[in-house]
Parts: sequence; C-alpha cells; structure tokens
Amino acid sequence: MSELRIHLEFSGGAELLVGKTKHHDIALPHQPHPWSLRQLIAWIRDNLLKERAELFVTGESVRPGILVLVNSTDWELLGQLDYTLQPNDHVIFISTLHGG
Amino acid sequence: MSELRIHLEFSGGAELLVGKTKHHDIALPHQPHPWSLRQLIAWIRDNLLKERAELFVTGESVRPGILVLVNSTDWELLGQLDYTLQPNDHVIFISTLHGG
Amino acid sequence: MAQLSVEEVGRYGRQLILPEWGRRGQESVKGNSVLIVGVGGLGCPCALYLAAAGIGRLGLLDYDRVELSNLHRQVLHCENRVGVAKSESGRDAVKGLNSHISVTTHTVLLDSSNALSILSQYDIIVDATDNVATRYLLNDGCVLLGKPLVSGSALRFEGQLTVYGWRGGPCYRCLFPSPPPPASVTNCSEGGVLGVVPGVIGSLQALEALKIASGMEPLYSQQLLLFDALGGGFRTIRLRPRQPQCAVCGENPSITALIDYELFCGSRADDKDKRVDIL
Amino acid sequence: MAQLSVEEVGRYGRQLILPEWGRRGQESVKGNSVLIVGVGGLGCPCALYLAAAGIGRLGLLDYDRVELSNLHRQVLHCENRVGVAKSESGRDAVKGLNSHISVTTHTVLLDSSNALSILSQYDIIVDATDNVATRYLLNDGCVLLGKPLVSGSALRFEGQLTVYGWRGGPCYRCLFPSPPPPASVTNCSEGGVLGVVPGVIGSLQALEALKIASGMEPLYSQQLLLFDALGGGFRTIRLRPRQPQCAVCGENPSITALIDYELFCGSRADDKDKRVDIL
Ligand SMILES: [Zn+2]
Ligand SMILES: [Zn+2]
Repeated sequence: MSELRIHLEFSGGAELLVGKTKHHDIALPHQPHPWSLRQLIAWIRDNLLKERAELFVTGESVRPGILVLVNSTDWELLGQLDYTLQPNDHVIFISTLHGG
Repeated sequence: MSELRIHLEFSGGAELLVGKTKHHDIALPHQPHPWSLRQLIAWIRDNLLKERAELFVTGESVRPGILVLVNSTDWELLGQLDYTLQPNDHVIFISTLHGG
Repeated sequence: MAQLSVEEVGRYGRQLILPEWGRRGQESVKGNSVLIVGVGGLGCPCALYLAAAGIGRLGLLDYDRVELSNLHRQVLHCENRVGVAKSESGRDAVKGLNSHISVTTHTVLLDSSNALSILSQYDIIVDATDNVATRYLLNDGCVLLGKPLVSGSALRFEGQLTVYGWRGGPCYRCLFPSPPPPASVTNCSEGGVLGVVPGVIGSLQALEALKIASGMEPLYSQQLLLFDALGGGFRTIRLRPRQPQCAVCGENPSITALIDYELFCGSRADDKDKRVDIL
Repeated sequence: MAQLSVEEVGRYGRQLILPEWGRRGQESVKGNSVLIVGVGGLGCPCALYLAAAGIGRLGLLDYDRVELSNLHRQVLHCENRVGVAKSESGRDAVKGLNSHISVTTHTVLLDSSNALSILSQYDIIVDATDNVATRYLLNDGCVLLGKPLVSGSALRFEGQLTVYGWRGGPCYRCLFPSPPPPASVTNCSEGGVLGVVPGVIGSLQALEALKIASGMEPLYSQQLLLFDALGGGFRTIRLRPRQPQCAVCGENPSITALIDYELFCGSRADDKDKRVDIL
C-alpha cells in the first residue's frame, strides 16, 4: 500500500499562499478510495496553505479566478473536482492575471 | 513483426525539401536490426526528399546547419547517429535560422 | 478588398513574399480594424506591431496620461510626452512609424454606457487593460457583438494570453463565471512588473490579431499561453470549449445587455498609479 | 554598485518592488553594458526594452541606413529617419524613452579587425545580425573574451533563441562546427519575415540580457527556444553542454584568434536589402 506521489505547482500569485514556493513534490497518504481533485484541494487547504484560506478555496473548490490544470490540461476537460489523480500527475493552481 | 511508427517534423526551412510539408507520420518497415537515426536519415533521403539531397545530407549525416532533435532533446545527448528509434518518437530536423 | 499602393508594396515587401500571407493577406489586414483597450504595458508593443504590419485602422483607448513611472514598460510613450493623453501619445508614435494606417483615439473610460458603440466600430478587440471589471465588460461586449477578443495580462514576472470568443472557443466567463475576491487581485502598481514581460505578451497579442485579420487561425484560441520569465518559460494549456451553460455566450444566456461591472466585481475599473514607497 | 537617483527610483518603481529584482537588481542592471549587433528586426525591440529597463550602457552596432522596407519590423526607426544610419536612429529613439542610459553608436561593419576591440567594451553581447559569417565572428569573439552571447534569429514565421557561452553551456560552434552550405541559407530579404516574429524574439533577447545583468539565470542557456507563429507556437529544446572537442571553447581550442569568416562561410557578411519583385 503506497502513497500517491504527485507534483504541485502554484503560479500567477497563488504561490504567495503556500510560502512563496511554486513547486511542491508531495506524497498523499494511502487511502482506500482514489484521490480526487476535490480531496486534493482540501488536503492543500489543511496542509500547505500558510495564508488566508479564502484566497484559495471557496467551499470545496478553488476560489473564483484560480484555474486548475492537470498535465497541461484544463480540469474542466477531465471531470473537474471528480478527476482521479494518477501517480506523477502535475497539477497547477494558477491565479488568472489581470494586470497590464 | 510490425513496422516502426514515428513522427517526423521539418522546420526552419527544411520543410521546403520535403514538399513544403512540416509534419509526416511514417511507418518504417520491419527489419531485423533496430532502426538508428543514421538509417532514418538514409531512408528520408531515399523516400521523402523532393529537392537536392545535398541540402539535407552530407555523407551519412545531416548537412551542417541542420539540428536533429528527438522528443525535444538534442540528438547529441542521445547518441547522435547511433540513437535507436522507439515507437512514437518525435524526430525534428530543424534548419538553424540566420536572419534578423 | 483594400488595394495596396506602390509605396505600401515596397514597405510590406518582406511580408508580401510569404506564401501564406502574400498580397491577399496584406490587403485583408489593410481592410481590418483593431481596437486596443489600454495603451500601457501590453497595449504599446501591440500597437507598435499592428501599425508596423499595416493594420488598416487602429483604435487606441485609454483615459489616462503618460507618467514617468510608465516608461519602464510603456514603450510607445517617451519623456517628451509625459503628461500627454496615452491615446494621443500612442497615435503620435504609430503614425510616425506608419503614416498609412488610420488611427482613432478614444480618450475615455470604457463603461457600460459607451462600450457597445465603441467596440462595434472595430473588427477585432485587444484586451490590454489592467483591472477585472473592464475585462468582464470587454468580454461581454465582444460576445454580444460577436467579435473576437485577444486577451493578455502580465504581473511581476508572469504573462498570460488567450483568444476568447473565436469559433467554438470559450469566452472569459466560460472560464471564470464569477469574479475573483477583490483581496486576491493585484495590479502592476502593487505587485510590480518587469517591463519586458508585457512587451512579449503585447507583441503576441499583435500576432494573434494579425492572424485573424489576415484570415489565418490564431495560435491561442481554446489554448492558454503561460509565460514565466523567472524560470518556467513558455507553456501552452488546452482549455475547455465554449460552455453551453455560460451566462453570456451559452445556449440560454442570462446576460443580454451590459451590466454594472464595478458592482459585479466589487472593485474599481481603473488602476491609477499609486505612490510606491520603497523601503 | 551604480547608485540610483531619485528620478530613477520613480521611473523604475514597478521593478524595484519585485522581491527577486529590487534595488540591488536595478543597480546591477545600471552597472552593466550590452552591445546589440544589428539594429534591425531583432535589435530594435531588444534595444527598446533594454533602454526601458535601465541598462547602464547600450551599444548599437549597424553599418546600414534605414529604408522604408525595414519599417514593417524595425520599430525603433520611423519614416522621418529613412536614410539615417540605423545606429543613430536607434540611439535617438532610446534616448527619447530613457535619457538616463548611455548609448554608444558603432556605425561600422563588424569584422575580424575591429570585433575584439568593440566587444571588449561590453559585458553582454546580443546577436541580432542577419548572416552566417557575422554569427560565427560574434561567437568566436565572445568565447575568446569570455562574454555571454544572447543569440536570436527569425525568418518567415519562425524564430529561434538561445544563450551561448554561459556557465557550462555550449557555444555556437559546439552545435554547428561547420558552416551551412551557402545555398541552404535564406535571409529575410529572400525568404520574407512577418514583422512581429523578430519582435517577439528580440524582446526575449532583452529579457535574457536583463536576467544576466541583474544577476539572475537566463532562461535559455543550454536550451533552444523555437517559435513557430504559423501554428506550432513555443517549444523548448534541451541542448548539449559545452563540447570538450569544440574548436574555440573546448579543452584544446585550435581557434585562438579571429579568422576570415566570409572565407570560412563562403558567403558575405551583409544582408543588403535586395529589390523584391512581386509577381
Ligand atoms: Zn462564455
Ligand atoms: Zn564551443
């Protein structure tokens, strides 16, 4: 029974919420059911967030303005919160920029 | 016994030598020994080149100024002419640009 | 189709000999019009390259005046024109480069009362603005009028670019149905920006507008370009298509007229340069 | 370390507040010098953004004069300055944007007799040239003098960029020990180029020079950036490191002085705009 290793990336300012660190290699603990993006977001909120949670989450999802990408693909194309994480997935949480 | 399917790309002007077509999905015929980049270059010279061969090959290699890339990596890091092709490899022949 | 003069053939020669562009593409570009909303870090390089390429008509919209602190990135302006309206400063610069193009200045704050009448005068809209409310306003206006929106943004060392509202692709609301919490939004005055980053994004916005104007496909419709100048370089993300449930571009849109965007976003539609206190 | 004046702090404010750049980075950039070889399609946006960012000293090298057919891509120049030396036209433009920077014009053809004395006056060299012979000349000169070379190129709809001679990375000869057959080389006059393509590459060359000047790592050392504006977008290729057998930067270099590059390449070191005949 092994952990699920994935790579997280925070960008567009979202990295400021997780200790100004863009890249995180993490090992999610083994559990009987597969890890979904919904659960990953909760795990991040409980284990990585250093700043105000409302700047990252709203309810069980990410707050408006954060786009979630898995392996260079919009999570909307992959089942959004229900997507099942695979080993070595690269998940990016990117805050959309508004400046010019 | 199956053929070896790979994707070829020609760029930076090299595409002009192969019918102005940048992308070619090809199936190399089965042979007892593995296909090397050396053999692929000979195969291209004999099967794809529409224009003067000396603008693509010099001896058994590509002519000076053409860079060979396999899966976004410089072939020099992979054994150059001796590299053994794998199924679905993406091989790019790119002519270095000099204009400005 | 707009005809090219002999002098224009000489000027655009290096483009005319491109088989994929040619006389047809150049005339098509001459017959097109682009509105650049925001003559700042993104808008300046965008205007420069659209003018250089021979866009027929260029609209420059900005209500602000040139300030010294703009010049590290807003390269259409210059020291002599500090204090001048950005729209007019931009016009002077592009007319100096290419007197053939027609330039219209809009020295106004874009809002729900004037947006449709201004946007409708152009074929392609470039979002080079710096605040959330205007981005939603531009998006809704473009969807309602059926115009493609070339959207760019930049902050700190990062840039983003995509084309909204193009042939089955998403609009801004398809991706972001709800605006971000105001506390999460940073502008260039507060977060800073390395000048060349909007330089790269703005140039790419010009490229996208030129692809559309010349009859070619843009690179980044239903694709998001991410640029990280600190270390990540360029990445391209595959995006969702137009969403059937989208409030403005979906099957049963609830938004059929422009709304109050400052109210919607809970933030102002400007980005007045604030005094920067350096420790 | 070069000190910033109060006015400069105001001008560069949006960069000074970036933690990774800050006062230290800005002063470091002010204390650096960059030579841009070629004030054309690549050199113009590069000079613009280096000047905007506050590079201490900028060298502009070009022996040619501004022509009308340049203006679709050479955006530092303008209609008023057709006929003026490109180096001087470029200087006028960048001084108008940023009078703080020091600009030196070199209105010469770079060759083996003058290259080392010119290159040695600068910290960082930008290859914005348009012919093979000068590219080999610049490479060898930079290796002999130990200077990084930010190399860009563009043709038709494509662009390429890499940094040579930086911390274990390859030089131009490591990749291309032999020059290409002259018949295989196309310049922008013959093949054409869409103006905004060198716009993007030249802006990125400015970024790389600024990364080095501010003490940060460039994005593209031992990496090659490929840009295809027609459809492929951006790609990054991992390159070989410095090659021990390289004739100029290897363990036992056979090239220890500049050679005759036109002879070596079998082609001229200029790219005079030829008359373009449009069918
Ligand atoms: Zn929509
Ligand atoms: Zn070398």
